[in-house]
Amino acid sequence: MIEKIVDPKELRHWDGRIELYWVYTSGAAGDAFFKKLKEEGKFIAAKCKKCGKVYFPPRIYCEFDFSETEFVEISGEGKVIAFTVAKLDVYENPMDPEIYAVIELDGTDGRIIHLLGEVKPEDIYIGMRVKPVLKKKEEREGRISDILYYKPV
Amino acid sequence: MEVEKIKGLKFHKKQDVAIVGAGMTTWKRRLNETGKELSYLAIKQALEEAGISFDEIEMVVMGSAPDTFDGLHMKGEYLLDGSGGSDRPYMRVFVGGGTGVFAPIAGYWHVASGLADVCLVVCEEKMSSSHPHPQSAFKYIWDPILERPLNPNLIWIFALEMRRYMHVHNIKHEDIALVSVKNKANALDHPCAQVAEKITVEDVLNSEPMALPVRRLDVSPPSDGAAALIMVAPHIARRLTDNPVWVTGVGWALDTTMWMNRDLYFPRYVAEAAKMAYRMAHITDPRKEIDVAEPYDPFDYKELHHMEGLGLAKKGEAPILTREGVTARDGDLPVCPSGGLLGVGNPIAATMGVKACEIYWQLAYRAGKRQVAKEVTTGVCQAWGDLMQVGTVMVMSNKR
Amino acid sequence: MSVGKKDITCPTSALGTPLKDEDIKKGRVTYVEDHPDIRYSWTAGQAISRFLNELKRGRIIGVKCNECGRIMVPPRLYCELCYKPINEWVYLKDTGTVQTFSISYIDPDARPLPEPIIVAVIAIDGASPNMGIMHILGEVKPEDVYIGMKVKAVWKPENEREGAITDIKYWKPIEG
Amino acid sequence: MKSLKYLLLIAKVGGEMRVAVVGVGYSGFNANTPDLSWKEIMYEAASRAYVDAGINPRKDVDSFVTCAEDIYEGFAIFDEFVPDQLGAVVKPTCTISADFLYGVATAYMQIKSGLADIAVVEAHSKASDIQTFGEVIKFAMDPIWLRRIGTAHPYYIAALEMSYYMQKCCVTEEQIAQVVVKNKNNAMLNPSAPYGEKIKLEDVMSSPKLFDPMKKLEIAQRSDGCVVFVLASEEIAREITDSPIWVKGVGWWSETSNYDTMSFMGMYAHKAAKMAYKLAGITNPAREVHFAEVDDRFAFKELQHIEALQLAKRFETATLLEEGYFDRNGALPVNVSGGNLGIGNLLECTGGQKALEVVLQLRGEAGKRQLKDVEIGVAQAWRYLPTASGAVAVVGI
Repeated sequence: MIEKIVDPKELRHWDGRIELYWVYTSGAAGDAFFKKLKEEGKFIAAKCKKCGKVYFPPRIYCEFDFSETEFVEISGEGKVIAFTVAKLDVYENPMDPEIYAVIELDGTDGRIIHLLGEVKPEDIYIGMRVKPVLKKKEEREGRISDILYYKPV
Repeated sequence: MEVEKIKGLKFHKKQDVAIVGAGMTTWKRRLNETGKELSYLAIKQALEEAGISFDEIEMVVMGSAPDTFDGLHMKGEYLLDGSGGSDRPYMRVFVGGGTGVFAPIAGYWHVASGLADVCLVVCEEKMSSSHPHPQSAFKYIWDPILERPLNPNLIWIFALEMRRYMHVHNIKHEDIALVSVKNKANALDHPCAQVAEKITVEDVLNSEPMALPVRRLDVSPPSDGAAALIMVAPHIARRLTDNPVWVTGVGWALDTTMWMNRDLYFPRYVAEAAKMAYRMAHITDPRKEIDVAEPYDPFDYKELHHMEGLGLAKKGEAPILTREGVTARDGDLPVCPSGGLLGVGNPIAATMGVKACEIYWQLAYRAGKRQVAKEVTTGVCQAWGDLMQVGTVMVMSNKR
Repeated sequence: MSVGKKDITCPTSALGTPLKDEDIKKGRVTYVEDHPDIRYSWTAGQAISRFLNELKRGRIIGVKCNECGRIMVPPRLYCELCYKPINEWVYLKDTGTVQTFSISYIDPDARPLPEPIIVAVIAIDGASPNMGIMHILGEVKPEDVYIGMKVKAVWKPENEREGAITDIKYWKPIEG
Repeated sequence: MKSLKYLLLIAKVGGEMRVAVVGVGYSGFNANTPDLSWKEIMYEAASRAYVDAGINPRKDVDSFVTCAEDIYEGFAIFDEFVPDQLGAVVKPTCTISADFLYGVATAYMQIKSGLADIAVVEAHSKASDIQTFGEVIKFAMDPIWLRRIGTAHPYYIAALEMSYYMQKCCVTEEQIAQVVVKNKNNAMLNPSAPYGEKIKLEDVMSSPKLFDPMKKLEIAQRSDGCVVFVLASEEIAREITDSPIWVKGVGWWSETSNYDTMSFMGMYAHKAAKMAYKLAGITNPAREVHFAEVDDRFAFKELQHIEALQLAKRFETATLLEEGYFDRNGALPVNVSGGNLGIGNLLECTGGQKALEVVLQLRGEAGKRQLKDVEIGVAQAWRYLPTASGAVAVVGI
């Protein structure tokens, strides 16, 4: 074997990054949802025409039987089924706490993961009823950030 | 070494593998559907053609090329539900551009090993997500220390290979351009085609230079799209159809990372992969025994290069076959009757739709307007990928 | 169910909704744009660290496999054909032969370049046949480049070198 | 309907040519590897595996399988950079975008379908090359529905799952902390476990709650390493080794990619294990399996996975853990190697470390942490955040 480098100063690293950016279209189901959210501030879910399961986030197919779905309107309200208080940012530095929750939406078999707001961490409980807080209509862009957070009902 | 002596690869498979259905979406520069939705549309069509219900699918193989296109790390996991992988064994295979034929090869071993009787193979690519340009994503296929600092474009490596190929065999650009003319015209009959058109050799030679000798019309476009195939065991095939198409041979090989350390004029990785597939399919003279071929054609010279690798033409003679019309749809050895990547589009892994799927449609006599003139029994499809490295080859036949 | 010969032609239909660039720009469809911050610091490892350090000193170094006798560049810890560890470092010349080349009119993002650049695979003198690296050619007109042309490295001044492949500015033809 | 067909299918496969592990090699595991590139650690591990198996990769191996994800490595097509260091130049070589155990499953299928007599599986982690791990994981999240909600580290997804799991299975924070205590102490006996620690329950309980209820010490830190296996068909294995270790069963399963249809209960591991047990002919895993190596990249995942592998009943797992049932000297040792909490998060090589430990234990080569009289072990790995997919291998003498 060739003699290895033993001096740590001779060992090299090469820094680099992925400089690309991406534009993701919301797709057939996403486009229908976000346009409705943007224009009317309303939520839709997708119901499987065969098994009747109601999906949220909506999609154009039922993932378990591959039949088509139809859109149904829902209130957007729901209840918390799991939550966490996060204190670490994406670069692993401390940050102001953010509360994330898994919210089961009424009238669907689906869930949404979003932030909770206008509530203290110690007041949150499993089963708490919450509703979405949307941006003002003129500020909405047709993406998930149009929902600012969920707050207790 | 004694290990070598005791080995005798006998291709002792558990069961034969048949293809009974295929489907694909349209291929366009940009589609509204998400990758999941595209996969779903292609699968729906394949299920319909096969006449099989979705619950009968036992395992799923996904083929998709770089994560940097769709813009998702672990892209396979993201595409899972639209690809029919929910609540099933699901695996993504990935050998760069070669994935288009490698995914069905993976489907083959899922069925041939006896672990699955019905395996769905789906390939998807959504290149339009990547910005500033889909080609930008290819910057990250280069070695980060030795090549990326030179700011390379993907086309470079093709241009370098094309130049070497032309130099060694003394081939003119005019002869190579004929491939582009043929494939783009063939694609006029493909309902999913993105860049089908009637062009002339002069159009190719006068098109905008990208990285000479490569010009705009020598290249296939970036596309969004998906394709699906259904592979089954013999007892299922018998139930579904009188005319299944059998997979008779598969082969794949990966050449060294150091592409700049070898002579680029001949694709030895394709030759090795073909050797494996032909040995398995008992093919000794591919030029005579193969009726229709779909070699990978992201660039026009690549079709010729790969024909030579597949043994369909002697080294340096593929351009002659093209000039004589042998490779036309009504010729003696139709090559890329689908229109290939040059005509239909190039959604990297999803090119399965014009490679493996097309050979299936041709051998099942379901290619419609694209059906080749001669009678067909055996076909070969091939894809290439990575940095001039991967050859993946699959031989199919409508006789068992 | 039996599907007879020739009664289905596929694909039966072309599914999917094509979009134009302006559909995105004008917001006719909803979309998300994302700029992730994905960074790495790749370990160069034993062989490439030495290679980069030698470039900084203005030298190209390769390795020799004692089994098959090949002299290889870029260097590596193992011979990939013999699958044996490499035993010897070998200094190579900073001259070479153009194996193949291309004249590029576009940058990595497919945008037109103001001036075309010439890229080549250069087989390094002193290494085994075909052992090349990819680099840029300079001080030559595109129409004058040919396969087999002898070239020499043009190095950055010593104080500007940082131990990178770009310490060689480009390769220029050897006169005569 | 599907499961019935499955039973028939498995019955058909049983009693045939088996697949054996005939050689293993590894490099690492370390928190950082500044002296070797990813290629060089692969070379180190692979050359050891070939010596262990007594084969020449250039002549004897029919197929090479690498398990890697592009963005973990920093490339667009990692497959390119694989063949040289494995001895795989111009040989059938491929990449599976999944964990090492999926690679074992692939090699298993290739051998069973006659495409290969000897196949090599490789996976590695060069996690120390990644500068922004949080962004890498975020990059795997659905860009439209989830990725840019909030600014927290994506570990929060695991914390949500933990919150759900704790209430469904009535598990306490102490019980989960106990996993950390067990594994970090086990790791003290493993010379290649960089995160071993002599630690007490109080230390874990007092570590900061970064993702309430998940604590800092319950998250596995990253490490580097590489594992290579040489697999062979029964015929070959009997010729080249006296002590083949059999791959009795493999299974892999995906639940879904969507957070709304995920079980949050490790259903992927349950179904994958079911598949592997059927292939291995195991009907009562809690009795027949002697020890297990499960994915514990978050402490609660170990409990979830023990349950999913049917090594204990749902509401008993945590109590049994507290009673020492899964300790090194317990009735059914789990993660004697130190697990990911002791060795580190090895990305796609996680399953490699698990399978490696099982093979070393079965061969009696596990040094100070050697278990007595073990014949069947299970290795299990999850595909990490944000997925619900995983694989299982049942390995035995």
